[in-house]
Amino acid sequence: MFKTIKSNFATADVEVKRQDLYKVVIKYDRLSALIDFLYNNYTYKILNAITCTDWIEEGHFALTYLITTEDRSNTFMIQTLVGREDTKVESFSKKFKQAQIMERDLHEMYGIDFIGNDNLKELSLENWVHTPPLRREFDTLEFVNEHLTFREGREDNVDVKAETKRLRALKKAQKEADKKAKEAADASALKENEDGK
Amino acid sequence: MEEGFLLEQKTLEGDLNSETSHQSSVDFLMNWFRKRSIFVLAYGTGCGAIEMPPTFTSRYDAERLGIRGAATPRQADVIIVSGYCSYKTLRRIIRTYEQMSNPKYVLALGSCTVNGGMYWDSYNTIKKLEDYLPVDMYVNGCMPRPESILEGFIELQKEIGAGKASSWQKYEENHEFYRKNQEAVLGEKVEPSYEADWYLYEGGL
Amino acid sequence: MMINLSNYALGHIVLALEMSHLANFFAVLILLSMGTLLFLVKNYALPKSFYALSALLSTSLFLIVYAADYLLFFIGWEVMSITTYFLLSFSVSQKTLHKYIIFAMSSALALFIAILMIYSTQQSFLYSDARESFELMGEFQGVFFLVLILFAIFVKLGVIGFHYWLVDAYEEAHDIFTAFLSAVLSKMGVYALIILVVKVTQPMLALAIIGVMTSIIATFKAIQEDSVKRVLAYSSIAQLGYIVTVLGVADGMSGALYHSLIHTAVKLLLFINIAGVIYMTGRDKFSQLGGLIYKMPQSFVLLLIGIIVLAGMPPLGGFSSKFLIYSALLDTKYLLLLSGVMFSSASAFLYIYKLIYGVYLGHPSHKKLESAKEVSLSFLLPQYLLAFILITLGTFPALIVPYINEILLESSLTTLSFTHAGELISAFAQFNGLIVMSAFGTIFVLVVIFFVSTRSKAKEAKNRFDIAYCGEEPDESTHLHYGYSMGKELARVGILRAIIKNSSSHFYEYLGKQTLSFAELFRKIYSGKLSVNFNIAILFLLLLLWGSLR
Amino acid sequence: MILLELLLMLLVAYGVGFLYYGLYRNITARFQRRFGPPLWQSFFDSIKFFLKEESTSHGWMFYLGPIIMMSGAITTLFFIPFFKETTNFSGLSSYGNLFVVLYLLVLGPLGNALGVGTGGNPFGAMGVTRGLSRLFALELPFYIAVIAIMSLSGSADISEIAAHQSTMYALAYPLLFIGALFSFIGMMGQSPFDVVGAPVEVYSGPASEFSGKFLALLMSQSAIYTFAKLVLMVNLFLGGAQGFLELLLKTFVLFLFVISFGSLYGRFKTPQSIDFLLKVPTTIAVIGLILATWS
Repeated sequence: MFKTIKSNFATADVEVKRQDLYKVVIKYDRLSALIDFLYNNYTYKILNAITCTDWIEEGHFALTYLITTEDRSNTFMIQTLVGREDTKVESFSKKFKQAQIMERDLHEMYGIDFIGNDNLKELSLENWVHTPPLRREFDTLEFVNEHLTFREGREDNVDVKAETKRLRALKKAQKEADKKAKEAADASALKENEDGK
Repeated sequence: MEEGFLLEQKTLEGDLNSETSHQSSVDFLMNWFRKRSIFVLAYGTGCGAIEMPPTFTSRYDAERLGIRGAATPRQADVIIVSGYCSYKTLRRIIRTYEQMSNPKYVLALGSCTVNGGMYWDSYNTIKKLEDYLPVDMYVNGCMPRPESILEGFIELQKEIGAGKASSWQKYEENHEFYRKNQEAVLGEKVEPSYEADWYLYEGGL
Repeated sequence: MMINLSNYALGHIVLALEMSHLANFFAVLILLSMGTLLFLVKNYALPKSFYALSALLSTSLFLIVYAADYLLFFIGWEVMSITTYFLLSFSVSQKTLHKYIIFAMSSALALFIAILMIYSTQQSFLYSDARESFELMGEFQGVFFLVLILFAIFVKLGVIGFHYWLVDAYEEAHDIFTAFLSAVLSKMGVYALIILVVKVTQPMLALAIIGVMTSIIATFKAIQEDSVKRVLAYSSIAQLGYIVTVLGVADGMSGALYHSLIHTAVKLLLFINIAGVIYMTGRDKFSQLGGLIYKMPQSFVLLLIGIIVLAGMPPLGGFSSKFLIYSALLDTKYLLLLSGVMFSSASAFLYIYKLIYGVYLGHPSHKKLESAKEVSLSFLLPQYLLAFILITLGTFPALIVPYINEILLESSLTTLSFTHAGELISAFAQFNGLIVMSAFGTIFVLVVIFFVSTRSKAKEAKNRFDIAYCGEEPDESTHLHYGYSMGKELARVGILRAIIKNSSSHFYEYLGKQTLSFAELFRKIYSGKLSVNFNIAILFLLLLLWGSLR
Repeated sequence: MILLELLLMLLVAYGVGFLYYGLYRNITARFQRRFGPPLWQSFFDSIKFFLKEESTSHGWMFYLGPIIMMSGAITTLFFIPFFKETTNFSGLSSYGNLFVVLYLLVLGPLGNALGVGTGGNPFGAMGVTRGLSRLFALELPFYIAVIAIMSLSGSADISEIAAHQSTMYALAYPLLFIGALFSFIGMMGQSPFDVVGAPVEVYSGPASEFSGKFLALLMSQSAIYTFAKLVLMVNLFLGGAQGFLELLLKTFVLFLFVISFGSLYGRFKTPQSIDFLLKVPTTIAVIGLILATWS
């Protein structure tokens, strides 16, 4: 199988991630062919998920399709890179019914247009007119400050990560101090015992 | 029945009845009935809903204070906004609140309703519930335990008994303010578009 | 009191017309139906032949009712069947017409054989000799006679198993004619049952059992239907089942007559009402109607009265007749049959609620219904008249007891006792309709006054979508009308599935197929080849020759 | 005089009905190891709903629903005599009979069903449909038992049936009583036949659109209906009563049984309950009927 994939989909390189998980990175124009190939020639009939990762620095989205065999013994992870602006991707909702709602979700969260999906209505956000919220150029804090009012009294908010770090360090120091004190106490107790004898 | 439990019940009920106020006897009686019987809408809006089942079932038994669940907004007196409140939920909460019949009260549960809580920088969660709905009683915590919820209820009951809990009047009087805020986060139009005079309408037999 | 209208001797055959109280009772039912249905006629553009045929039909009905001998009765019966066929043919599909004519003709054939059988014993067609003739028949002949007669009548009544033609015909017939079919033609079946069976033989338990089965099965069939007229058709069958039941027991005549009157009135009311709805909206399915209450409030109230009567609820007339039926069954100790009747009557609530919910309550299932208007006075007037009759019979249930008593006396049956019009006294118990009505009415008014004067205000919902719907906001596209699926889940109950799913149509289709294949066998003989035909002709000639030589 | 008596009957039914409801909630609470609400909690609830400032209506038929139901409840009550062998507190029962009462018991709910239908809430209509689907199966064993009783007593008059029992029918004909008892549990809206108003499934069913005073009226009529049904059952099967004490005792025993049964069992789905009722209680009742009237 790997050979066929390598020869037929020249750009692809199959990586065995786990015994039941293969990964292949492929150019977008061969994606549909590969999925068809796996669907028709093997028992990869279940679409588990379509996920999207926003690589803003590299300027593209990584779409990952997880398709599984009928007996659920093996999963193929097919990754493909698509552009970030005005993304148009072919829909798989005709082949896999469950793709419909996954694509709808991605459309809502990333603004990816799936051609051939008949219902791309927003799923959990209603009347959303701003940047799709999971794109990384969307700054939630800025949005919140702009659109929502805070109750007074949250201004003393500290940076949570730094605060956690500080607290952890404090805790660690305390723990070590405790340990030392305990060791010292143990040693003195031992000494006393020996003295007692 | 244990000693301690009866004692607790006695304390709670005593607490409930301790309020003496300066109302006319008719008002006092009416408020007394309202305070003794509270139907709570069983509508879990957020993660805090998980604290409601223990409150209403055998362990904490809210029914001994006259508090029980109602399935539909038509029958409910109190809506509990339990925890964080996303826009999508908010729309349903408003709809439900407007379908409840007066007098009606709002009990807000958890930090998220107070100031956004751990969702303080989330793009689709409101931060201050009182901008959108009039709140009678906040119960703080993340999440508040059933004891706190019961205590919140008893405080609410006290206010009802004293005739002080009147958030629904506030909602009617400041309807434009609330509707403006609601529309700011929910988009153009809040369906169904009740006009303010909807509340002044007196029809029927 | 019997008035001999005419006696005409034809050789030794005597033909007679006679005016008895029983005949008058049924004549009144015919007149009531014709009188009320005439109001409707001007709303429809009916062909002229419709009127002519209707006139012929009513003539035949009066002939049936006033005939005092089997021959005239049979002539009337036949004319009725044929004119019904032509009247149906205006709007009914070819298949249904075929069903009808096959059933009507076989029923006529059976009736004719039975009549000849009764004639052959005493050479008389007169009703007055019938009882004696029947007793003179042998046991086997007697049973055969009864089977034939009952077959003929059951087809007309649409007793379950013989209702194959009825439901389709009711559904497809013209709205006016459906009302007439249900109100009058089925009553002719009841009249025939009284004249030809009940007056001739002893009370038959088998008849009662058939009646109960009919009412139960028809009720469950009605629950499943989506078409309003089909539900009413099955309901007719079920109501006639009660009449058949009570005619099968001794002393059941009073209940049967009372119920005939109530059923005629209520079915007229319901069919006229539904005709009005169909006239206004052009729709006749529950799944396509709904939400008409505030568009057609008067029709709604009239249908409400109709269904309360149909359900047999106490303050209105339906209870009076049900009460007589129950008392008769209780008195004769047919307790299981009584349970069956009451069971069927309780099951009827479901389709009765569907009838009013599916049409008037809930939400309109189509935008077109929003523009419906109240029907014209020509629809409303007859309904008001019928509703008035039904309410009066509920308040004064014993109002017609003197007349029924005359009929019972005439048939030398035990009469009902009568004190005053408000109190209906049966053999078993009595109830005072006046008190029930006035108690309920007074309490109702008091509750209304109390309710209106309570402190709490009531505000009208802004629009019909302002309903508690789990926080969601339904709109035009949300399917909110529940009329269609009402009662569907009964098919999931093991015992009831057998009733609901099985259908007599399978049997008749099987019968039809067998007949066709049998005919095919004969057709094969005439294969169309000249040589074969020639051989057959030769064979036939030889046979003739052989026959004539012997 | 009769008016005063009727008023007294109504007051007794109203008070005792609500008392029993309070007891019901308390006893169920104890079954569930809870403390339970005050005894008069249901009464408080209904008064509170009357005192609500407003309620939502959907037109005049929506008004009539609860009103018809209340009228039905009161009328039913008046046609059931409280005591046997006396005309005191017999209400209007001499003008009616058992058939009238059996039908009046359904008249109120059917009227209410019309109000529910007008409300336009599909959950309400769903609840009503479930109720009506269940109704005929529910009534069948009860009808069979009642018919047998009428035949045995030779009368359809309730007070005569009550007076006719030298030993109570429940003891003399236990099978009939058991058959009728299953129906009675359903009529009282107890598990396992309480699918009509299942709050988690159909949004509290028929009552889902009623608010404020509509709901208050429904609660009040439910209290009256409860008492009326209990008295009817006592008259038919438990030999009637001669004084208030006996009446309260007998109704309470019956009520206690019903609610204990109800709080111990889960809920049947509609087809399940129809199936069960048509099979088990009906068979029991039919056998009871045959045994009772064999001779």
